[in-house]
Amino acid sequence: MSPEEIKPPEEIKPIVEAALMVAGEPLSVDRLAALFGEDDGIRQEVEQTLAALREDYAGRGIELKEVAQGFRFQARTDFAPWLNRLWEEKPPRYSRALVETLAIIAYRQPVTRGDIEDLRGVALSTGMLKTLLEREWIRVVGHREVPGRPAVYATTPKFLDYFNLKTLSELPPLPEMRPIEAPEEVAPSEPAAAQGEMEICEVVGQVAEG
Amino acid sequence: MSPEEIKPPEEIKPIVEAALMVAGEPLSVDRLAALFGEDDGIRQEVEQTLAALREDYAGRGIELKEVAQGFRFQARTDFAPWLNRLWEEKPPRYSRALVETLAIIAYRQPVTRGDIEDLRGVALSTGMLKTLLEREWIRVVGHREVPGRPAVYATTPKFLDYFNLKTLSELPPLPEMRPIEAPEEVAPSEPAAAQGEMEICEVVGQVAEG
Amino acid sequence: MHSMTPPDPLASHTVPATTPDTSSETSAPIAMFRGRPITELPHDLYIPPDALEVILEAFEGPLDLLLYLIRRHNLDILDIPIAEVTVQYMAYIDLMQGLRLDLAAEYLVMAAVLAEIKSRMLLPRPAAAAEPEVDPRAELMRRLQEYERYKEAAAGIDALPRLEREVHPVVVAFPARQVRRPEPVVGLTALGRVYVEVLLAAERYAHHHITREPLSVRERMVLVLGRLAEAPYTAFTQLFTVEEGRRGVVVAFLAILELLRESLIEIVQSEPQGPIYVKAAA
Repeated sequence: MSPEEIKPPEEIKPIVEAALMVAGEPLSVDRLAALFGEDDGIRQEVEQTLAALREDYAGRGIELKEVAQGFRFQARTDFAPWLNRLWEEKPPRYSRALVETLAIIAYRQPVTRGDIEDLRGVALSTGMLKTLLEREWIRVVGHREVPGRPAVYATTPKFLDYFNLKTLSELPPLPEMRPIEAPEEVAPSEPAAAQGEMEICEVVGQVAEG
Repeated sequence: MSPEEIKPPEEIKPIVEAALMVAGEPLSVDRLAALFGEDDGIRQEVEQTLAALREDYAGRGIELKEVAQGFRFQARTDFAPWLNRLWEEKPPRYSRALVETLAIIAYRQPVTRGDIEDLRGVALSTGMLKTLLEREWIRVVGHREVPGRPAVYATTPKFLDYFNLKTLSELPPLPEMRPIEAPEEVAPSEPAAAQGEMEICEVVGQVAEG
Repeated sequence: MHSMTPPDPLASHTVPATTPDTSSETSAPIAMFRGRPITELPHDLYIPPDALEVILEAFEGPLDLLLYLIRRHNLDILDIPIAEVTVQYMAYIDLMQGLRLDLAAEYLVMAAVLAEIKSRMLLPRPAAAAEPEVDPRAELMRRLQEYERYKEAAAGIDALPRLEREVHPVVVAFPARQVRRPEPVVGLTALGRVYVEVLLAAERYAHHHITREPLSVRERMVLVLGRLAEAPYTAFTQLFTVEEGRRGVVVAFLAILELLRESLIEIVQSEPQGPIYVKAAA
């Protein structure tokens, strides 16, 4: 059976219908007519067929629409809430390296890229900070006055919101590692506080002089 | 309007119809049911709806077809001569070696590369299995416990979808093997042999000259 | 290809071909080359060498070539005249080698197999042994038959309606489609756990002590930097909030010192005893 053989209108309708359904793009009357050869009358037949198809699909799940490039079938927009579920994805997971980077920024902010790399012992891949910046969980809060003037990162209020925190001090307390230095015992005992204050005054003096 | 609100069967039909048409891949009953929430009865409703849709489209340009991964609407295959005019590109052709390899995997699965090579009497070219794996027509389903632990291959649901099949049992039956009878007396028809030899010698002569 | 017509190695690619007609080997073209029909390989018709190459390359291996020879001469696959087939097979091998085709080693292995079968069949059978001897051709015939089954099965698969050729799935537009790509999730407890693990690893491998300032100091450091971003030149005293009490002031002061130590801020005093200003490191 060669494509040239059939012409009668009662035959082109299912083919026009199928063509509109499988083309993946809008089809003009000319392109539809071209499926059936060079006959002059075919354009008019195609137009009649399009009108008939539009009626056939009234009240169904899809409708025939004319857009700039021609005709296409499209799903009714009021079905969007259901149809969008077809493409719902499971949320992906961040890499271990990214979570580590975020944890370091959260607990040690403000930090530079170099600080993070020193701590993790490996270079940060380029996209890592970018991902966190795009998510608006971290931001650049300044630059350190050392050669290269590296950017200094800190977390954002949006980060706090995501984790449902009011302040950074609500971050989970770190389990005690083994004590590193003796002065960990800065308990809220008054003498100690007084001592701290003393020290600070001294430092202020130094700063003022410097 | 939340997706959970509607349930009655007269409502899910246009949505199921639209979903099948926009998904771009076959949809299982489970995936269709998931569009409407977790209700237990919904699977049955979806199945009834699919049957109704199949009837609705009888005699139209497209039909509802069940393949391995679920249901899809597709143009009637007898319209292919016209529909192929929509695209300038010719459909891809696959080499005989590739189709033979695919056939051996389909009918004898699970098989190793060695099994295929034994059967065809020739080594598989390196890219062959890779091409089939990349098309996701075959996959590695295990390893045979022999030296070298060769990979064992089987076909995928995607292979069935591509060839418009629901299950492997819909493949054309494998031709029967005629039993090899007891050895008969060898009666070489001398003239035929002589003739064959002559013919080929002639061709060789021509090629050498040409 | 399901019928009993001889399978044609050219049928499914490279050269449009019709099945060679084994009954009358004269007129049926087996291939078209540059618009000219090519009839049977042998005989007297001149075959352009490159066309011959295409034909020879069309064989999928020694079994395929043997099957072709058997079918072309209407021979019984279960009773192969080995002598005859071997001669023809060798002629094709010579042809392929003459054309310097990339001849798979399997072709030569098959030649040796054929020669061996031939010699075994020529040996006189021991009259004493009454029990029927195994046909030396049995294994080859089994392999040929087996291969032919799958060759036909492949043709069957090739003939199935398939996507991209006869089967066109419906894809209608869905203008209201929204791509909702959920962001990756991170758990709060994971954050602390991961940080401690990083610290432990750093201690173990880097041999340098990680001091842990109270979080409130670090948080204040960020606050100060934020203030300086808004007002780049801020009076030192404005960085303290008396309402926070003594502890708050201490935290603020420690934060400023730490910022200074980390070269994040500069402290400026233009004249002795004059007001002290803090600015972000330029």
